[in-house]
Amino acid sequence: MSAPPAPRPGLYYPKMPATWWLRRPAYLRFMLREVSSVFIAIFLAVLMVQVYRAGQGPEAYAAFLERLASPGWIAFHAVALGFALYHSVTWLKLTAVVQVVRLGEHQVPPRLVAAGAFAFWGILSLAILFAVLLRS
Amino acid sequence: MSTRKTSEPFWWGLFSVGGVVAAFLVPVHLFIHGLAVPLGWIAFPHARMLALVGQPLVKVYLFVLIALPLYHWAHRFRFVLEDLGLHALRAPIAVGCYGSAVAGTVGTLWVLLRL
Amino acid sequence: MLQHDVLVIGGGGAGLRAAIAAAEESDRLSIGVLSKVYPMRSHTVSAEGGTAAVMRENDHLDFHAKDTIFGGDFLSDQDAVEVFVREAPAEVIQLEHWGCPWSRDPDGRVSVRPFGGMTVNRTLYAADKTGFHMLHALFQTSLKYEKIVRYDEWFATSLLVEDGKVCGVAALNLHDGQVSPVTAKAVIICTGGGGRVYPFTTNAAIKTGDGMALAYRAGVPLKDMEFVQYHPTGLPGTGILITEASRSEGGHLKNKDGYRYLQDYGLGPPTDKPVHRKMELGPRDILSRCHIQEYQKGRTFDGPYGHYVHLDLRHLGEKVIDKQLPFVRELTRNYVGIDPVHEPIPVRPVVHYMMGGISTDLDGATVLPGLYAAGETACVSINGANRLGSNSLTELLVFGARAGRAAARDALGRPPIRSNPLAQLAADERRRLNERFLRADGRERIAEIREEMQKAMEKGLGIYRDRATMQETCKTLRHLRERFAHVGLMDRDAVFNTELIAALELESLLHVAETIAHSALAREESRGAHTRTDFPKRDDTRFLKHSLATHTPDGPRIDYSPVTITRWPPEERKY
Amino acid sequence: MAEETITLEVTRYRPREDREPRAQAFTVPYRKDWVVLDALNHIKDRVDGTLTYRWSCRMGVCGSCGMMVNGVPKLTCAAFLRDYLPGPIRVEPLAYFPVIRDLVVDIEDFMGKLRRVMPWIIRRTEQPLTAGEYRQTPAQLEAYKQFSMCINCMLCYAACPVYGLSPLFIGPAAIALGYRYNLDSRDEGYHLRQPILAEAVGVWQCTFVGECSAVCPKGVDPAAAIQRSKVAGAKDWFLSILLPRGGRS
Repeated sequence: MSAPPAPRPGLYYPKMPATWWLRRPAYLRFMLREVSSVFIAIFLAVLMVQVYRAGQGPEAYAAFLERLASPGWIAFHAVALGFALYHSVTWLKLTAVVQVVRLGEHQVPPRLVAAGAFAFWGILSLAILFAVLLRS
Repeated sequence: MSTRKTSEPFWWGLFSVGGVVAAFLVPVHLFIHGLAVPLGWIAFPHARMLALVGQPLVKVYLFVLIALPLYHWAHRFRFVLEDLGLHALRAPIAVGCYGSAVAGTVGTLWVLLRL
Repeated sequence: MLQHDVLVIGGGGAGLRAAIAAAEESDRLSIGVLSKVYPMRSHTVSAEGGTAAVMRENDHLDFHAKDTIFGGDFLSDQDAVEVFVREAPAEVIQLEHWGCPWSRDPDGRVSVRPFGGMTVNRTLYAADKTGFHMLHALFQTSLKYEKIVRYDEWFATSLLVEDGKVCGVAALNLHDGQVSPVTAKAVIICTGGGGRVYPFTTNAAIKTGDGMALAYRAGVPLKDMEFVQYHPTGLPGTGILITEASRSEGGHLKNKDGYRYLQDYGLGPPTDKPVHRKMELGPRDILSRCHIQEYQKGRTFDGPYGHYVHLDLRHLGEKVIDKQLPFVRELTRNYVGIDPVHEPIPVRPVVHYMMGGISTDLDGATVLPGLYAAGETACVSINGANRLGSNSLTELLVFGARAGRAAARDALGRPPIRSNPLAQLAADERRRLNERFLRADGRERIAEIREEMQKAMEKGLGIYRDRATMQETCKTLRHLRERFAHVGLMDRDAVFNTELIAALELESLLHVAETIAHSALAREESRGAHTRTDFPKRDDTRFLKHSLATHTPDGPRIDYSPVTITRWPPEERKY
Repeated sequence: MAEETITLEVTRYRPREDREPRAQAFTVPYRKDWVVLDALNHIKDRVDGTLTYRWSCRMGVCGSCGMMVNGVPKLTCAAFLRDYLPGPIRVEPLAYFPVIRDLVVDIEDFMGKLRRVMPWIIRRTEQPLTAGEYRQTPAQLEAYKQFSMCINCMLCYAACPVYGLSPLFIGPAAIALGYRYNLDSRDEGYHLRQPILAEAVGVWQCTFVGECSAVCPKGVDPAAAIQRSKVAGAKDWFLSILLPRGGRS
């Protein structure tokens, strides 16, 4: 890595405030997208604890579920679900742009690739839900 | 190849895979475990839970579902901190974030294997 | 001191081609490229339609030569044209090897399209952004050569001449306002034309004839300056170019009755598919005159920016337009809110190109030892009295490369430059700029003089010309030159003083305008783009010769030199 | 009859006198077919000759006249006054670049980076010109064409917060142009160019904000070029781990 270019006299070097992401709606949307990962990670940690509690026996498991039913956790999960959906939508849209899909000589238009990804996501989610419902 | 070795591609690779897993699988699980079960829309008694996670394939599935998106989080959170102006702390931030993801991976493995 | 063996002034197509040619001529040479804008901003970027070269079995070098000479109304030097057509194919292939994204046939060969005045499909193209792609391919390729040193945003204010030889330039660095000598054993001027002497032009703001004026002030004659090409299809108001390729792809020119009027002027019969040299594929000078005649007959539209006709592309369909003419669609949508897929485009003739320029030989050498020129700024001359579309991009490749090689060889044979006298010359130039512009307290405004000059040029030196109006324009120009002596600048800052640049550019423009006006006044005939209502016929007895404008304190002196005829004796030019 | 007018708030910065840029308001005639650049030219020609900015072609292809218009990077020759009614319109130098004077920014950093990504055709053996052109099918042309449309106008850098935060980042346009040559069927320089694109300050810095592509006036989509280069870089990396001596030479 080379050293940063030395500032030259006479030029004005603009500064970047820590709040730069509030300056434009697109930047804010970007920040929210990035922050979605935090909510997802917290949920997964909770899920891990849930599995752990299940291993400790029915009482521990039930107590844990009860804790999750508290308004605070419900609110958190509701918000987290919003973020998770936002992540999925942005991720699938961007992946379609990044991943070039070819059919013979021609590139499949990214819109079509995205549509395919969304369809797959929907089917997969329904399948998981269905599997859980059937078992319960 | 004369490329200067950087570990970025490795972490980015894990981030990408984690992002895919998170995009496809997390919303529905979040709905089930975060809302539907606690609110009683779906019953998910202990016995079923235990029976489920006892299956090796389900263990693998849970490992993928929980561990991989942690790298997705680590990568993004690392850059969020940098974006918020913590540029000077780049190295410790990276170690902290990816280190947490690795710890989470080990933890997940430990929980799943103990069952 | 900044020293090079070869110094190229101008970083457009010709300049970059010359720099690369010089770099490849010998490892021992140091090459400078000095330009008032970053190279990729140069006006080559705006060329759209294509570049001509004999590429296919059905074509022949002689066909290309004949078309060019015929199109130029027999004022081209035929030895130059023969060199031009012979070296053109290798040059366009070279550019292909350097990564230019030429449009392709299904078999992978570069595609060729028809163009105005050509008898065969020989115009290579990159959709309708040919100049853009050529310029960027040349610029990006030039980055490969470490010995090419660039002076971006430096303005050459005068040639340094010692013992009758060019030894470099004095140049103003825009970033700090310093004037420094940049020495070189050979200098190549590649600064493009000066279409900005007119108010209504396809030319970019930077096209102010600086290189022409640089050479002219140093005593080098400007050749055939009266020949100014109007492009028949520019957007009213802005003058944005709508490429000739839109007609070679099959577009139609229609008057306000929806009638393809070109058939009334000997260019018929009208056909659905384009036919070489017929109708819309006639040469630019003739098409521009037809427009004016339609206007005089009251058959053009009338808009806020004057008369116009329609360029109709609708029958080509969206697919063809998007593949072959995407830039036309982008431009008309962005700038006039018209989608050519659904609506005809309003167009009118607009100043586009200068056939004349710094008089050079086949190697780009001028009469001043050590000074070379290539591209639109030069007159070799291959374009004669009217340039055929798509010959100019080829010209900058062929003669840019030739000038680069010749200058490199010249530099290798010259002893080191003595720098002391040059530092003195540069100091004089620094003083001149300071006293003339930065410390002067004149009252005249740059923009006012520029606008009056442009108005006078449009009036007297437009598509149709006559003695009385041209004399009036000459008088106005002389008067403007006097006013310019009292120009005053508001901006006295050293850093990035664009007003100072505008003043220097205006100085160039006034010189160029005078050479155009005086050369045109002296040529008492009609030939190619020079059409006189008082002398409507071509006169080979008196004027089968090049005009040469030489600088004197009282304005340009006009002399003549013979036209080189090799194998194509003059004949009547009929399409 | 009172003439319709519109106000421009233009950033001024004189390096010798000012410590910081400041805004100056100019009221100019409003014409519905005027672009922001026309208004600036009006000011320079008739009001204040010291106003400093770059421009040239006025047809959106030379890339000179990029500025921030109401906070968004734009080619001012293509930004119509009528789209910003009733004003005022904020005109500022391109964000994240050092300012030389008024609306003129320093782009030397980009010029250096452009050279670093080797934007030229690299061949193991050069075919002689007499053998004619390299054959390239329309589909092979299509594969890279989009990325060859960059006019170096710098709008993408001015939209990229990553560049603002970390000026070492190679940045959207330079990466897109390097990628363009990697995709060119005539080129054999991937092994030289890709390692530069895949340096730590290369593609890995990008967090895919995506604004570079959103503001690009030529539809280049540098963000896609960067992400695809990441995919290639990650593939190379894992291959070099699996096959330390083999893989791509």
